[in-house]
Amino acid sequence: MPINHDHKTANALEIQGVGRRFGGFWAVKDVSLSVRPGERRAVLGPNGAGKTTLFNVLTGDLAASAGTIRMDGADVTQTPMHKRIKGGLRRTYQHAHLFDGLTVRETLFLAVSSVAGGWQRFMPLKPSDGAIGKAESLAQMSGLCSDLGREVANLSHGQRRQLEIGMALAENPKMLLLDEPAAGLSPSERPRLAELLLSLPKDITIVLIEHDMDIALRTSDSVSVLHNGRLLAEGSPENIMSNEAVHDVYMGGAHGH
Amino acid sequence: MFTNLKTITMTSALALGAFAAPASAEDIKIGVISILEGAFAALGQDGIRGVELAVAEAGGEVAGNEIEVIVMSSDASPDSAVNAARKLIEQDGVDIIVGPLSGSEGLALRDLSKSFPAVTFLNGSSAAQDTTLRDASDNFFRFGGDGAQWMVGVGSFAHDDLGYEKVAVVAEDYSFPYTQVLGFMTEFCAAGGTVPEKFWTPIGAKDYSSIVYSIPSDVDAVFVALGGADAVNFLTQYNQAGGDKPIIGGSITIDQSILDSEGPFKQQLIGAPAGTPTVSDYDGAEWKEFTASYTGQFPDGFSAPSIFAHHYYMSAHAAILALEEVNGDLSGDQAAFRAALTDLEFVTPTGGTMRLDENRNGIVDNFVTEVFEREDGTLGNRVVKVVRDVDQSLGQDPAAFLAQGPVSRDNPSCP
Amino acid sequence: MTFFLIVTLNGLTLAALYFLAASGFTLIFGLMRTVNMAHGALLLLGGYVGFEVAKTTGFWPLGILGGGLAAAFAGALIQFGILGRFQGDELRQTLASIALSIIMADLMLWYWGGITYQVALPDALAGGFKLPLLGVGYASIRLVLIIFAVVVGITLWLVIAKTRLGAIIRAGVDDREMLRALGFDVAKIFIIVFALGGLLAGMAGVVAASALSIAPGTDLQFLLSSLVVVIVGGMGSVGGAALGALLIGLAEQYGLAYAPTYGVVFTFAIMVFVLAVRPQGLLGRSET
Amino acid sequence: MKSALFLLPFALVPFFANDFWLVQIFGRALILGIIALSLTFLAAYLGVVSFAQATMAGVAGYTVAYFGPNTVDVGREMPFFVVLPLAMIMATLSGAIIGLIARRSQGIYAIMITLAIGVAFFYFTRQNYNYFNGWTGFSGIRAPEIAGTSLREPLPFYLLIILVSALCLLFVNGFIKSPLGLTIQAVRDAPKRVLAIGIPTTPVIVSAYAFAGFIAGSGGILNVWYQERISSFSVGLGPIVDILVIAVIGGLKNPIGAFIGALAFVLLDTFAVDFIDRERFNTLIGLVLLAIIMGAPDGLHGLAKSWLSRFKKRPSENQV
Repeated sequence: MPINHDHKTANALEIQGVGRRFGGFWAVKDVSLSVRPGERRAVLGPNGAGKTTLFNVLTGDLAASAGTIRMDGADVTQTPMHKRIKGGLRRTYQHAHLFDGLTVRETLFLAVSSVAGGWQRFMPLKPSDGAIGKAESLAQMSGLCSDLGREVANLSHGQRRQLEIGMALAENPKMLLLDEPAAGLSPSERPRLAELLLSLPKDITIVLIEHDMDIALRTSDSVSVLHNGRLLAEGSPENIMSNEAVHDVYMGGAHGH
Repeated sequence: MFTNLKTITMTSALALGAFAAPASAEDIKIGVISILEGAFAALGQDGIRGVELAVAEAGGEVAGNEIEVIVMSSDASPDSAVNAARKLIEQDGVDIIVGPLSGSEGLALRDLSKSFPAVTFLNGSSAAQDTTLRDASDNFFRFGGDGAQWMVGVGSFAHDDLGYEKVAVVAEDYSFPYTQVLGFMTEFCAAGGTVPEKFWTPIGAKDYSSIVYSIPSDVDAVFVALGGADAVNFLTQYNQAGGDKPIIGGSITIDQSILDSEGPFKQQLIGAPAGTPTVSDYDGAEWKEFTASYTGQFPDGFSAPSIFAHHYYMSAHAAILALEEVNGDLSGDQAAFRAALTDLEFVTPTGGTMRLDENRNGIVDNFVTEVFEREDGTLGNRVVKVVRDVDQSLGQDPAAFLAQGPVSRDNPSCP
Repeated sequence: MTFFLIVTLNGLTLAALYFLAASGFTLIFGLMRTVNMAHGALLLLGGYVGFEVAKTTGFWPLGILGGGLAAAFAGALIQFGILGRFQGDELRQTLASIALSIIMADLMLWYWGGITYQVALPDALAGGFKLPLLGVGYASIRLVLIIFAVVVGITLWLVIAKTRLGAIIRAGVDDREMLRALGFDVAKIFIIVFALGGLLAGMAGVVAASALSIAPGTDLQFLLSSLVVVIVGGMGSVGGAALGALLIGLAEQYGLAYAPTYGVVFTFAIMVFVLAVRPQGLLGRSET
Repeated sequence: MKSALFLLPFALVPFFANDFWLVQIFGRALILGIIALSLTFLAAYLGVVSFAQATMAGVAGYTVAYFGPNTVDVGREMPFFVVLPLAMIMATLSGAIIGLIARRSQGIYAIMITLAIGVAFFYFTRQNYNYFNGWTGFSGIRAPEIAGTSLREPLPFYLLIILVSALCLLFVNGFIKSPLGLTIQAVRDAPKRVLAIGIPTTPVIVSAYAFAGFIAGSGGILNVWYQERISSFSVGLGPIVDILVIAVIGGLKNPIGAFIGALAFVLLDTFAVDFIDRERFNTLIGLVLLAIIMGAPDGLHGLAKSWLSRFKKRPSENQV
């Protein structure tokens, strides 16, 4: 399914009545959202609120049980994952799924060249095609310049997060879905991650799930709060901070951590 | 021992020292290939006894040259027989190979023998027809005959003496049973009998019950060419299903191990004819002597030599006789030895005269046997007919016999 | 028509045997994810021991029990002594069980020789009887075999559905980590289940030695048939083993009756078809 | 490059060995090593243990037998320069088809499924006479003469085996650094992530199996020339398990392991009968296998590596 690129009229992301059911249980129900191009949106909510399920539905990891998903104005509800990726969507995972057997350079190279597409990806590498160069500039962007030759299995936790983001940046994505990028990071690694997020090009739309309120509020323009699979509130970080309902269900839970 | 092996693996330099095969010039080395693993192990072991018996009878030497016997095991697959033979030839430096046991292995060694013209191959008990009939090899000798020769006498006995006109065939789906069926049908069809249906079953089939019910009800008897467990399974199930047709057996179908197993099917076998080149309790004088020699040499062997001991013995015995004739001279690519083998005539343990045809295949004696009940209630096989001088063309003109084409599922046919 | 019904009946008896052999295999696989390649060897061991016991005591049911217990003991020993050491490393377990099957087959060949064994049946079961309606003879032992398989199947179902051990097994099939988290002695449970799988295999061996016969090579035949039954029916599911055994048993008999040369290939055609359409097997859960 | 140097000692064998050691031991070991290499490749880089490698080799072997000179009445003869590429294509294709069937299976499931496919092929060759000549199979298969040199002669044949082994090792080592090779390893580590960067995994898995089929096919052609025959036995449970045993005792983590394992296996297979009461050597083989599985999880290659590193403690070993 071709995806239209009509930036002027369309929202980057427009979902309507989206739901996902597991057996009789709706993990996400009747969620509608719209995200402008270039917007930084944080999705908050306590554990089990359906945030990751929503992400999985957006990327195509899971099929939506109800509703429609539009990206750049095009309906992608039935589009398989790798085609959405070609259309400019990238994601990271909560539990870093990385290629432990490869080096950082190889990983970023794959991220770059895979999106280049077609049967070329099954052809031998041409040294001239610049993919390696692109991979190295991604490493620069994600702060992994000095670790290009290291095996991914040997990276620190924070570096794995950086690599995740680096991979997601390959081939100029339009939209990034970041699933808890700060999870498991030490306090000293967190500010560095926030810096990295802030330094990303402004034309990329970012949707971010985050538990770390500080990072979430510092890096986002607007916030949506999920609770029990439904959308509870939406607004600017300040509004959300002062929202009674959010305080009751979420902030209370968050302080328990 | 395992430590040794690891050392060889790890340091190839050490292994290089082991390359030169130790050989003493005076010895005559006989390599034996038999199946010493899996289901045939007990039978394969008896084949080895046959060779050891022949060597022992010769006092372990020929014209002052000591005979050294080197044994290799195969696993019934042609590949393993070829590997065993190559090891015996190239590493152990044997002059003569005796073996193998089964049909496909025999064809494989026949092919291999063409690549080693300096070694003489004497077949063990393998009985595929084409091993010597088609594409024969100059240095491959078979004294024991093939699976079709082993059925000679049965077809005419079934038709003329027992009065069977219509017989169904149940046999395993590979070359040896094909050959046996050919041996039976050649005579039976020529005598005017018909075989309306042949059931080829995969080897190792467990459950024959559906075949049992497929056997036409208007046949006079069932010819069964199955071996070992397959035969026991079929006969049991045939009996349990109420099958009441008389049975005619192939050479390995009604052997003593099946007669000794338990089950009501046994009653049905009484009177069943079969063809075989070896009858354990044959009462010919030469056979009794042979049996005494066997049991004396191998107290832990079978109570009488099996078909395998008999056939391996004949090959080794023939080799020793020919060696004696040439005083152990194996020079000139064994030319004199082979000429002696080709012209050899000797009395076999079954009392016949063994000699070879122009394809170096034995002209053998064959027995038609019949299952009978001994006085103690156990079953045995007794000889009803001896057919002497059976050649590979089964008494037909060799050219006409060849023209009938290679044996297969559909050849021969007389529905 | 009569012929078709007879062949169907034959298919059912063969299915009963396949189910007995495959149920232990699938049980072990379901809980431990161990592909026990020595399962066929356990079955053969049970058959041999059952033969000896039945011959010594002259009592056939005791033979079944003895064969089952011997294989159960051997199974427990295998899990306790060898496979249990690599719990979680399924590849090494599989490879170790291959080595074990080679050793066991060779030792059994040593002790029992290469000949064919049949367990003598009680007189009441030894022969055949006339089937009502169809008017042809049929082997009594084959009907007993079907009944035996149904009884074992129901017992197994009751054990899994109603007992504490069954509850543990069911929980473990879903999530093995949970068992550990709940404080069960997982190593002990695995040994028990391995013994149970061995018991089923051993009894199947004695039954196979009664209805058909056993000899070296029987171990591989039943290992392969169990493998196919379990792949078709769904790995780890006892109900799947029953369904798979039914399909394979019937297919094999129809094949043997109507197209003997390719009968075996039909069996595998079913398997490949199932794999292509429903890789987890008919009643299996998805792998992920 | 470095790993192909490992074959250097093999290249020296002709200076010392008689024909038996040259072809029966080292030649056969290298041939089995090539087939096992295809398994090691799948295990090390796709993370799947396959039982179907003898099957893929068998497909190539049967193609050579059917279209080459043989002494049975089946097949049609074609020139070897047509037959060889055809055999490689068939083997690669068979790998791809097996990969397609097993694409969704990993770990223990893949083991069962590939084993079942291998056994199905075995039964089919045993029953089919039109293409596989059933039980008996093909015999009298001869390696061709190229430029006046008969490949049936021990030395030229051995040199060819060495050459193919080295090429296969180089292929594998080159392939795993190619974009597709990297993707295969990525699928091993995190298949979902591969989807997330926009690569459908099925073609990757299928191409890994196809590549394994290509390697196994090279070994299969050499094997059929070595045996000068092929039959249902050559693709039966025995050879299937042998290939697995070779790969495992050699070590599944490094392509070289396949050749180490093959040499150990061939020595054991040939000489075990001389060491122990000849009737019990299957027990011996089983015990050796069990000991290696239990004592050396990374096989002989892993064992040798840890011994070596104990002797010379060089810190900078991770530069590969």
